[in-house]
Amino acid sequence: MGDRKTNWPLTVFLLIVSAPILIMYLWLFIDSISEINVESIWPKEFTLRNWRFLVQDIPGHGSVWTATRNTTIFAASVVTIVVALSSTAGYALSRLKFPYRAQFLGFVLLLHSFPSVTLIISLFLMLRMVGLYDTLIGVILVKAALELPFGIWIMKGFYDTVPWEIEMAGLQDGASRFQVWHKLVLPQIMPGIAALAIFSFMAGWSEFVLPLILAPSSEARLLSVYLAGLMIDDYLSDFGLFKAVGLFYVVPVMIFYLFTQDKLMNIYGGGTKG
Amino acid sequence: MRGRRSLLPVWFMLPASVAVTVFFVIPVFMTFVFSFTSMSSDTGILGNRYIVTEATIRELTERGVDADLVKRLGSRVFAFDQAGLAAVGKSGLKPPVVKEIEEKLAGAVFGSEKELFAALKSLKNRPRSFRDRKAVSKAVVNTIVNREFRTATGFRAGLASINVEVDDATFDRLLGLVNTSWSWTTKNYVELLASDFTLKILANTMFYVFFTLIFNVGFALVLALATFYMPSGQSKFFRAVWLIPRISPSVIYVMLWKWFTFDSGFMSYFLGTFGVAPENWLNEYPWTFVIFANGFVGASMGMIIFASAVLAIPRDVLHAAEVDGAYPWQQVRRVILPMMAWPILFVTSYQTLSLLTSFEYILLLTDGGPGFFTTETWALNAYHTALSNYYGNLRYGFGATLAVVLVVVGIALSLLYLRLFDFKALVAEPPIES
Amino acid sequence: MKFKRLILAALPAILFALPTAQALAQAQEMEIVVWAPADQNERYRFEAVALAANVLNEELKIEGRDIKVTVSARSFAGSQTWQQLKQGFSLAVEAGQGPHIIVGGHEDIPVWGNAGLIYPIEEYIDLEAWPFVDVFPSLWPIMSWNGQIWGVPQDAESRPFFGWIPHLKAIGYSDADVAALPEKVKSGQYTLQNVLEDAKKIQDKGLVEKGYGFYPRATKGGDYWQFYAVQKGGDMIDDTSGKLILDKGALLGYYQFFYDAVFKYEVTKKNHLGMEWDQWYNEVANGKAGLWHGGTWHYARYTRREGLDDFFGTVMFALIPSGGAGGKATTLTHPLTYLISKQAKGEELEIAARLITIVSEPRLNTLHAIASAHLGITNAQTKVSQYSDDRWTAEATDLLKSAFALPNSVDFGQYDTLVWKGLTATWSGDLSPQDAVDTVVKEMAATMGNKVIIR
Amino acid sequence: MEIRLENFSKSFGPVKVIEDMDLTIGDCEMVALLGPSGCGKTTTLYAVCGIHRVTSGRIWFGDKDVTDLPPQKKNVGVVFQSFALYPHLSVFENIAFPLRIRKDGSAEIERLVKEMAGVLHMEELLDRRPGQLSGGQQQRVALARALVRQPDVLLMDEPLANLDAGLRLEMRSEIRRIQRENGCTSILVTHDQVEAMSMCDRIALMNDGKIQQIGTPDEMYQQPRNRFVAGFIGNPPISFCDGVIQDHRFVTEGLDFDLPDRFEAASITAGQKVTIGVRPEYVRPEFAVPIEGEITFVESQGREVLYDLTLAGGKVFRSIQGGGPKFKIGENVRWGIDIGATFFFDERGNRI
Repeated sequence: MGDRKTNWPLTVFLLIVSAPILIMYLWLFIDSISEINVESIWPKEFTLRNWRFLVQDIPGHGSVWTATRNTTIFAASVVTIVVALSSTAGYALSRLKFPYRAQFLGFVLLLHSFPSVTLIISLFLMLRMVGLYDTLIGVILVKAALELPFGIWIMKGFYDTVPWEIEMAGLQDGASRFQVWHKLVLPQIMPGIAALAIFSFMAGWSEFVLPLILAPSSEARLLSVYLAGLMIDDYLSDFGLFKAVGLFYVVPVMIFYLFTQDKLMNIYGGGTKG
Repeated sequence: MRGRRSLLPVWFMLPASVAVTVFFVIPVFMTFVFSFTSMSSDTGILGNRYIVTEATIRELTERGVDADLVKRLGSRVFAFDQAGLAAVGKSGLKPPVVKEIEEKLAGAVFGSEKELFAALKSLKNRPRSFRDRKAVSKAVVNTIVNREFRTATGFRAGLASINVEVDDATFDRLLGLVNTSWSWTTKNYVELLASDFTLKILANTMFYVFFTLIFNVGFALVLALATFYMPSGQSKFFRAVWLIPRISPSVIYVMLWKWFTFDSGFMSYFLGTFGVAPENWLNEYPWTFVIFANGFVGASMGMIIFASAVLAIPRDVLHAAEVDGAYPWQQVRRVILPMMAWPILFVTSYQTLSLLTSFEYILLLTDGGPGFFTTETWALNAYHTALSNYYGNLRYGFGATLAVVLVVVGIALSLLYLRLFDFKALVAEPPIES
Repeated sequence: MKFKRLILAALPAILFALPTAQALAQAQEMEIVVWAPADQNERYRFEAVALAANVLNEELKIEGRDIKVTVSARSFAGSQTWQQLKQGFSLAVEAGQGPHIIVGGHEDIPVWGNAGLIYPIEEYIDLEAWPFVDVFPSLWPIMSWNGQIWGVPQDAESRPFFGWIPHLKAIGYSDADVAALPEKVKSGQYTLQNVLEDAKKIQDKGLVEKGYGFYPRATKGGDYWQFYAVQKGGDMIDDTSGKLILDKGALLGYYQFFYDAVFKYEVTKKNHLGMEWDQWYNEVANGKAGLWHGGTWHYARYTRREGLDDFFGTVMFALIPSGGAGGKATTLTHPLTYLISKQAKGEELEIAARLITIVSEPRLNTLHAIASAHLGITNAQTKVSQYSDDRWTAEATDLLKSAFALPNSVDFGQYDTLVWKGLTATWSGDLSPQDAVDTVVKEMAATMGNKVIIR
Repeated sequence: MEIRLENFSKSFGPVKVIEDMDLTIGDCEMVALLGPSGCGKTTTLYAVCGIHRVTSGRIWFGDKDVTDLPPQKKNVGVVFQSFALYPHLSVFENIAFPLRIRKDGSAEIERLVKEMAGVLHMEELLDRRPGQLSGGQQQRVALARALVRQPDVLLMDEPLANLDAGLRLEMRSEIRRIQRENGCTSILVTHDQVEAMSMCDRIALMNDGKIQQIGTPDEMYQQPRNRFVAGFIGNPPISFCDGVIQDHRFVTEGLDFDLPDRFEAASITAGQKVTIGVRPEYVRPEFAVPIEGEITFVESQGREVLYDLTLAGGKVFRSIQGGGPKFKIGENVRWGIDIGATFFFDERGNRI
């Protein structure tokens, strides 16, 4: 509708309903760089003390950098698997002819409605069977598999939006089906890939339960556990520290988000095309 | 000549299919199977385990098993008979010790380990360490109590070692009673139907899903429409703001809500300036904030879909409405909303399913409280039952039952949802046939 | 050429043999894995095991045994992670990849014992010998299940009744009255009825806000069983049959007390349960509550984190007062315990047992007691100067003699959940105490059958 | 290269779209597949290029059976209705794509693309992205991409549908020029008869999955095989009128005339229901067989005027006449039709 003029009542209204989010995240930032004032919510004075965890270990909680590295590896592996497998399976479901295609798709949707956390015991048995219990690779595979139905569904939606004629043209130009997918179709759904990547990154980045139970003797402590440990430690009353660590935990995702913002807006765009 | 079927679908589907099958489909199926077992953390998961304990003996008596048999099963004697002495000889004790035992204790029988140890202490070349005394005890003990067997044959051999011979029927009965492992049962479903928690949790779940849905979908619409009528800079800003909760790790997001609703948090401070006494608002109005916290996260999804749906409405239609003199809100009511029926339906159905199975934010926010099951939803209850129970055991079987119920509801809703969305169109035959 | 080929063929064999030869040359390394729930100040739960390993290594050297023991620990702060890890433990042991030693709650014994995940420790450690012979006798039953002792206590604590002395004085207590109060509680002269009355007085004087007169634990917890246990007939387990007991009279007394606190005297908030612990600690440590109940380890929190400098001058502590005639004052203790998992086999089992023996030495155990404000486990410990010099541990240990523990039963979880449900229904005013008792009895009979003796 | 379809049939599941179609397109010839939407023309095109599998029958390129060849092996250039340019590639890369897939050397690619761009007059566009091009430019790129590897056959699916009117005219002759220059056998799928007539050597008019008639545009216009062809071809369209044969006469309400001499008694029997078709240029005052009625519609097209003449029985004949509007709506006139140029169709629509 072209560029509109500011509609002040509307803007003010949105500011009010968005206030909780704005306030919460603003204070997350403020409190992380100030002395916490017990009497009031207004900060007392500027300090970088809350960020000390970056340069020294908080006793009993290990190094934040180790946790960050572990979490990054974990999340990146999950992203790689989810994106790779969803982008192939999503393409097959959207574009290729094979038996039971509709059943596959219906099944993927049904799986989406399963509370995955109740699968722990079965997952344990499966991991043992394939010999991956108590390994980080096993947990990564499990996490990725649990994210896959969502990923496949979303990617299928994105592929559906690519015009068939582009593929037909590719075939006529002599490309094989694989070349068509790889050289012509994949570049069209980059926004979808970016969106799926950020959401599966998020899922991996904040995972908490699976590694604890399925790889219990793993030394790879994740950021989520690091933060939960800090927050629940009865004798660490440092709210400023929590907030700083919390911010540290959110920032990578935020940065990723800023770079992909426009594409992210499309995440569900694909999935809604009937 | 027809045989040019490509293998590409196979290569494209295989990795995802294998991963999903191994780590999702089979586990889902196993969960269904588990829902018919008494499996819990005190039964273990793998294999059988047969053991006669004090409690077993009491239970056998209660169940009217032959008193003589019970007595023999419960007996624990330390006998220096031939076999016992031979075992002592092979137990690795020093020869003088063995020799003295053979000389002084041959033929002796003790009714308890305490008496045995007392007798051992009277020897000159006595086994001095606890381990050595235990070695003697182990060599001469004649009992089945507290001995662990992993197989039925093992257990039968164990019975034979204390000279208990039973017929097959009695043996099978015994086997059932001394097995500490899980068994097949439909009790989980019976309990679910009989318990009055079920209704309470069901009501909670419906309440939660319904109101969160209204919040989600309502706010998503408001946001999508409001940002549509804004300069693009502003609309970008607001959309970004509403996506932040969605991309924050739940731990952080919930921590912020707690800070917001604390006695000493923002709300109390803010309302304090109007003279309202500080309160723990989360504790006071748990449902309100459970719904808010989930709603603020969920609204972003609908917002994105609705925003793109509004953009997809042909401009001519809106121009026409504008020319006809419709104010924005009239445009919304008369033109935009009717054209968005489909996306609204989609978001509603999709969110219903997601909300039904989600529990993470409630877990972190109220953990089902305050008080008893105040905000406990079905999925959260399944989590509590199967995964997190401070005291006592984790009831895997019952937790699986709860999950199965959720799956059944999920499947029913999905089928409805697929019908509404013309599943056939989603899987239209690909035109490229080569 | 042939020679070269021979070397190439032999190379893998040589490489393979190298580490083995090295191992033969050195002492055999044995890694003992310990899992423990521990906040920063509770780190001695696992660190003390490492210290014990140093002693053990010297002992092994003297015995001429070629073993070098190392301890690798995995600890988790906070109950959330710990609960997950407890499940991780069950699975890990079944998979043969668990720790050798785990620090659990005593209530874990029946669960893990029944699943065959842990050894009955009495078979591997001489509990008649030092230092176990000196352990407070009241702790052994708590370590027992099904006729065997499964673990040794790691620490002890109790959950006392607290009062804010300035408030007590303001309603007419003299210094001497305050000092005599714990004795009066113990002897049964001061009952829960008095608690309600005093709380009301404190509140009426405006010393605390409404609903702050009696300020119970913030969330669900075993502590609430204390108000059942102090009632007449408030037993939880039948020692001869090993079955759980639900005493209707005691249950009514328990529910009635909280009903009165919330609705009759209005000294407790109706929406108290489920509040934030941070807030709770802050309030009780700053005199915002009149009377309350907590745990011995709260001392560390009050004095270190909340800045309560003069603890003994401002806070009175005692047993939980009796529920009235026929009842007795008591307090709950919830000891943690060192358990040996089935992961430990052969020599590992022996080494784990010896480590646990050494770590239970008074001096080593005291490190944990002092650092975390928990209580010790042996009489001798009370004579270790670090322990006896600490006024809190020294005085609070006295409470332990009158303490009870939750029963070790596989069925406890279900039983506990039902009784808790009755309490919250009473607390919220949904049911009268009598109706709550009836409901709980009915549901328990229906779902648990003859696993519970209802009387 | 000659294209031959023999007994070609195509079904989608139970639905038969094309049945037993025979079509031969001569070397260097350009044939239009013309028909209303849903008639199966695009399906035929997709089968020829290999996107669709053939249900039964054979397709030949010259003397090579290409029925079961996948599209990649057919050397067919296709221009799609939406042009199907690859949005992430530059114009150069779009045109180069088939060559790159063929693994030509980069110098060769450079040469061929440049050459093709020259033919299509678009050298200056090579660095742009498809999104930055106008419709006509996109059309040229699509054409260039289809032709760059010298296909045996060029297929075009509604290539002009997405262009505006002026461009359409220009591209018509442009495409024809390029096709002639390249000399490749071509099939043009279109629903626009003007396009088909002006661009192609021959037209295959399709309906309901069958070819109704094949021929040059003139043949189609002058000698339609059936009522459908007569009705489809020609603008303004032909007028039909149902009647009955009585005594070697065509009779209907408001019209009654002797059958022309070419009908012998055997070919047409009394009582038979027939339909006549008269093109507008054969309804004029000067023709012999009289029709009387009221003028109900007048539309001036500048050089010519279009009238609707409604007979007493309600039958409508369309007439086109030169020389400005001479008649007004409501006027009763007595005109004539040219029996020699009138088509007769039997009940099944076949021309008699």
